[in-house]
Amino acid sequence: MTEVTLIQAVNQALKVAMAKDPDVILLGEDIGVNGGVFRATDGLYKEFGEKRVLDTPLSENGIVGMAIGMALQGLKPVAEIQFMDFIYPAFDQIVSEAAKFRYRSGGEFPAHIVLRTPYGGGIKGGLYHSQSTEQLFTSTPGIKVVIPSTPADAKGLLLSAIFDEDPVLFMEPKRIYRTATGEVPAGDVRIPFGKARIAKEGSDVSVFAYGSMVPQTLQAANVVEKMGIHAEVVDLRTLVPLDVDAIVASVEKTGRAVIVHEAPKFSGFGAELSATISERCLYSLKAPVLRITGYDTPFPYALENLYLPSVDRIARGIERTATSA
Amino acid sequence: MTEVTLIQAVNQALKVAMAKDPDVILLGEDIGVNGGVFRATDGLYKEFGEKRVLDTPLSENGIVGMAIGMALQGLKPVAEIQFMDFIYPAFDQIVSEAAKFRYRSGGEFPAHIVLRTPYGGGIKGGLYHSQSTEQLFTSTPGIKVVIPSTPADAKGLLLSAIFDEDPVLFMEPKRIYRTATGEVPAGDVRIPFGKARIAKEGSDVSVFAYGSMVPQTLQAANVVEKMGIHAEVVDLRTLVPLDVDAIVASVEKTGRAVIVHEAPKFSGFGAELSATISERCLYSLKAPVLRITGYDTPFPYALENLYLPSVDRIARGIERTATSA
Amino acid sequence: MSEVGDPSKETMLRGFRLMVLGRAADERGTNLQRQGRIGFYVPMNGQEAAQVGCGLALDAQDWILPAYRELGVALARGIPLKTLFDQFFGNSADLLKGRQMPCHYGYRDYRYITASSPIGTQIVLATGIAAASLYKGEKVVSVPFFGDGATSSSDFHAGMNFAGVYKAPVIFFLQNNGWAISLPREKQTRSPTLAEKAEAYGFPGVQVDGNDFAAVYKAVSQARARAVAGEGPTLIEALTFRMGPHSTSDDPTRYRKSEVVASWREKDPIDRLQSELIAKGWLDEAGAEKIHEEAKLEVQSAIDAAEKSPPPDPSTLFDDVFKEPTSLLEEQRREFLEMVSQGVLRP
Amino acid sequence: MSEVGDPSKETMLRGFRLMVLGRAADERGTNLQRQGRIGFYVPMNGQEAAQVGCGLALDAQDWILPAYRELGVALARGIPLKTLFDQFFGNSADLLKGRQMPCHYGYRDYRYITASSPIGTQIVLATGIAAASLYKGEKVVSVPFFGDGATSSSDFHAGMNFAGVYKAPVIFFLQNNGWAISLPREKQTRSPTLAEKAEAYGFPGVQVDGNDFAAVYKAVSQARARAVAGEGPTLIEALTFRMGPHSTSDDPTRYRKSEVVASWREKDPIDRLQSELIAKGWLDEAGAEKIHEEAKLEVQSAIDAAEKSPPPDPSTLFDDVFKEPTSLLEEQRREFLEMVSQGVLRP
Ligand SMILES: Cc1ncc(C[n+]2csc(CCOP(=O)(O)OP(=O)(O)O)c2C)c(N)n1
Ligand SMILES: Cc1ncc(C[n+]2csc(CCOP(=O)(O)OP(=O)(O)O)c2C)c(N)n1
Ligand SMILES: [Mg+2]
Ligand SMILES: [Mg+2]
Repeated sequence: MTEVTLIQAVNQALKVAMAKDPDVILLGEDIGVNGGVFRATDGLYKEFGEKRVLDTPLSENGIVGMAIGMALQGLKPVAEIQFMDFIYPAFDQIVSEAAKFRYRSGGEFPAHIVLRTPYGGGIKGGLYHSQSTEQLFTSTPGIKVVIPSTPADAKGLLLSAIFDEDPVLFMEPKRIYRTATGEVPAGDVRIPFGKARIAKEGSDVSVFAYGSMVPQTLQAANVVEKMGIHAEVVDLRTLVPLDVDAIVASVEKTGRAVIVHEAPKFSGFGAELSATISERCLYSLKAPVLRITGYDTPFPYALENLYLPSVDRIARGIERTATSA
Repeated sequence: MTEVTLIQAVNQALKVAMAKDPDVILLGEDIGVNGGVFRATDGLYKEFGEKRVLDTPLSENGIVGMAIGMALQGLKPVAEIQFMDFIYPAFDQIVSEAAKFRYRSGGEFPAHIVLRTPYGGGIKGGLYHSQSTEQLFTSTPGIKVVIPSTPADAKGLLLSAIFDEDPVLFMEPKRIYRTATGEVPAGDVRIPFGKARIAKEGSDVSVFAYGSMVPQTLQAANVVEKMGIHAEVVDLRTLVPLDVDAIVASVEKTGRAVIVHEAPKFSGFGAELSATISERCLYSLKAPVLRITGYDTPFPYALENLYLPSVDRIARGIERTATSA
Repeated sequence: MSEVGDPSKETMLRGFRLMVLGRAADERGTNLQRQGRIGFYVPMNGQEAAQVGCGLALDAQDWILPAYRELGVALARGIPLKTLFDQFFGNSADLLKGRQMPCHYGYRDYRYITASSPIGTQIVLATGIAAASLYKGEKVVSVPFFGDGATSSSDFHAGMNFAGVYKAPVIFFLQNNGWAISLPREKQTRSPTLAEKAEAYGFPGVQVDGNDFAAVYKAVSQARARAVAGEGPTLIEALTFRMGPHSTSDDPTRYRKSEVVASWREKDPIDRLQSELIAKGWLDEAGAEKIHEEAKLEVQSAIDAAEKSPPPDPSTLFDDVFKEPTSLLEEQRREFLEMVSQGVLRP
Repeated sequence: MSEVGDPSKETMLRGFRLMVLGRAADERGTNLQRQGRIGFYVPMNGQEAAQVGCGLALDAQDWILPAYRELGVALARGIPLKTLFDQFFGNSADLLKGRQMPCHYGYRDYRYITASSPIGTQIVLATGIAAASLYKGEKVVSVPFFGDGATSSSDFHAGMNFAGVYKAPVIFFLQNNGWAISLPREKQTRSPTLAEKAEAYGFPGVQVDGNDFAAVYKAVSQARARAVAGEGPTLIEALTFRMGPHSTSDDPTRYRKSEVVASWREKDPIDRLQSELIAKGWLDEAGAEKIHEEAKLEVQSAIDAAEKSPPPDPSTLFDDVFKEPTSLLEEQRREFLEMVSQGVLRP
């Protein structure tokens, strides 16, 4: 095992899956000759050829519709949407077709596809290269939503996604593509869906995060640790399916909960987490659940650092929640 | 004042606005010669002509894009999306353009449009003629979301929407298009956004609903009334902007809250309501907030009546919440 | 699949029987809705030649991606009538488990993809299937069915473009029936023909008389031969007419003149094929009459059989969201079944 | 706007100056990004003739809907250089209030719509603007700018189709620069030319040498005359080449050969126009040199001025979501400003 970055782990997972199963095929804009604008598919075109790594025309509904069609014919396509901000032209194919195919056909036609897409801010991408809209998909029954925060999770969860028979949206935290590094097991080692990861144990307050907010939250936990506050940091890993048991268990233990995500607060995924916690753990809660999120505005450019939950803002929120009445 | 149905009230609002302001223009599929598949625009083509009531080709991104373009040139377009289930091809135009135009242009280019669309179940419409996906839009900063439940609200809120300078999604509860009847003031009488309506006063438990779930909830409130439970029914009317003050005031009074909507529970709009209530009223809550919603599946056909919150199911939920510890 | 080019006598007779059967089933579909026995119906009346002609020119291994009006194609594929009526009733025997409005059926054994309602989506799915067939080396085509209205959809543009780029074996089968609900073809697009839209994607488009069974058969069989030979996709515009309403929710008298409808009645595809067969001496009046009668009986017995099945079991509501239900879905199912058993929830 | 048809001497000279100014500004845009002084840049290098030629053939009241590479159009419109650099810096003087990545500027006074990043969306917006102009009786056109890649987008299909149907006064100005990031034009679509895609929508498409200032001017001015005369839209495919990377994030050596780039360098639009002007005797070498020098100075002073403005005020973060902020937004703003004042939030 050697240290790799998160994006290298993505690349490895694709390579392992392709080597193992000829039905795994990649498609997307600039993923072939160019190796992807973030280089997630670097080297794969050379290794597997143009029949398995398809450079597509500029049409996201084309990409997703093609992928679903390929899946209907028995392949296991992995499509890349260059930025999550550009997934919307494919929205109809995702919610009307992919997410509903198995159900509407009584199980006859599952849509076995993976949609990989870099999401989130922190790269000076402004309104259209920074969004984090997991909520659009978590609220759509029939599609799984996966967001890794470490190289090992990226590889293991992506491998699970590729061989999972349901449609999976695989959101990659591009901000930490190269800064998150770690060891990754060789070969086809998968991480199951629906199992949260305790990134740091603690007893005073539970903090739930995913993707690029996990490293921020861990840093914040270290800040409050110095004040004597022991925060438990839970990395959710998969939003659908959600590990409700792990969430409830942690809050029952600590009696306090903080949620961190990049997306706007109003009607964001944090609302489901907050509601779930308050509804299920009301009698254990010693303080109101706190959501630390992006603001309810489009994603800004110049003021991005003020918009995104920062280590200081998260630390302040954890501290307040841990110490309130 | 005479009794009209909800859809007649929609028709009246359009007529009043068009007569008053030549910049108000309608566009959509089958809205002209045919008067709309639900007859919302009945008679308007005849009265105002083909230049003001545009039958469009079958393309929702075309319809919404056209509407935004018209607004940029100073018109006040009101576009119809035939069923909410068919809004997804226009999703990119709605979230990337309409919702972000004012912000991204520093206020130079607002997108003054209304998107009217019938939503919801109860008409045996199955997966693709029944959806209620308000949370896709409530979670997108920059677009207002309005859902009337009575003829008077339909007219007054639609008039506000047409003259509001922000993009407005106006969701019409098609299930009660013809069953909701009532008096409606003549002329250009508007109802402001962001003000919930107390549909029934009560002291034991607060029930929040909107659109077609309001009549269901009122019936359920009558059922529990007979058991001596006084439920307060709050019709939210506009989800964005949300009348948080009214919600908090009601829950502070009753100490108990139930939320009713048609959409699936997980990550639905009810999550925001539940989270808001628990976060802001934790110390007043005598029981966990309850969400009574559609299930986390695509919308069914044969089993629709089991899927949608029924009067009995709502009554049971209100009763349990009102009487729990 | 049979011959490439002109249909044989056998194919013509088979086509005639299927068209008559389709008409009979279709009329009952509308009636069942009017009687309140099913919830909705989408008539194909008038489009039988286009649909059956196309269906018979394909191979059993080809992939069908219908819109919602393709009863003739389903029958040409051999899907049993009872399967279709089970779906119309949304009963427990329905392959779709009662999950969709009538006319949205599908059947994997027949490579007939379960329909959805949004217009156009199947067009790009067809290109994906075809690309996969190419990759796997299967010599089959994909055939999306759609209308004049669907040519305005985003997925028409994407499906056509990708098929051109990858030379995917797709036959884009467009039934131009003159209307998209109330919008006449002339207002859908200003292109003189719909067939020529194919040129924008670098492959041929052909127009064919959609009420002429043999002409449709020939065009499709030739497009199929081209596609499996690796020469890429074809767009076929079959000119036809929807004789009835758009669906049982529609009132076409609001937007079109009865004279136009009457003029198309003169071109009825079944009458026309019947006359042709009689003229060729391949059929006589009595034989035709018998086919019509048998069709009605066959339809009746399918309806009788389908109407016997009870509605779907409530607990199936939670199946097939995912391959395995999540724990949250199982939790919902438990609460739901409790309410069903307590009578709180009633169908 | 000036003459319809061939450009006058005055227009040619004006065009030359603008192209030179654009090149100078564009080179500095890239340099500023390389130096870390701005965050991102999208060079137009090589496409000056197409952009300025088109821009000058339009009227001040016409509507411009750029993609993100249209510096030449912005200058032809008369948008001040400082306005552009303010946007690149995302400073407090930026009309966009620092909300977007560089190159996404807009300016209502110039009827220049603020750009967004998603490819193709502006194409259908242009049709909507044009339909509104028709309705209002304004004799103006809308001009969406887009690339070869954008022809695959859904909004290209919708925008073209609606424009055809409503005979909207739109000039669809397509700069075919050979590439959509790494995808060559030949893999974007199989249609032999992009111009002919217009036929699928029932209106003319013309191909023009996009590196020939006068040819572009002529084609656009004629399309404009057609449009305002009520004859409907035109698609213009300007054949050109992107000399630099797609953006400062791109490395074109990964996907294209230097020989191809070199061959296009021979066709440089500025060199070409300069030679033409000299050949016509409308300019001499010294005059040209002076124009180049002045351009550099003008750009430098715009940068100097723009770099003086501080970043946007934090509280502006919450403006312009809606015309009036909601109470929830005001609540967020209050908490936010508290954290800013306490130093919890730092830029
Ligand atoms: C995306 C979408 N928009 C609108 C509708 C509503 N709708 C159903 S059928 C139809 C017209 C389709 O016309 P066409 O493609 O010509 O097929 P036909 O019904 O004539 O067979 C419309 C507008 C829909 N189903 N999907
Ligand atoms: C909907 C969408 N998908 C993908 C992208 C990423 N992207 C930005 S520019 C581009 C290529 C555009 O090519 P073209 O239209 O030819 O314009 P050019 O850059 O050559 O001027 C791509 C794929 C995007 N911005 N929007
Ligand atoms: Mg039609
Ligand atoms: Mg290009």
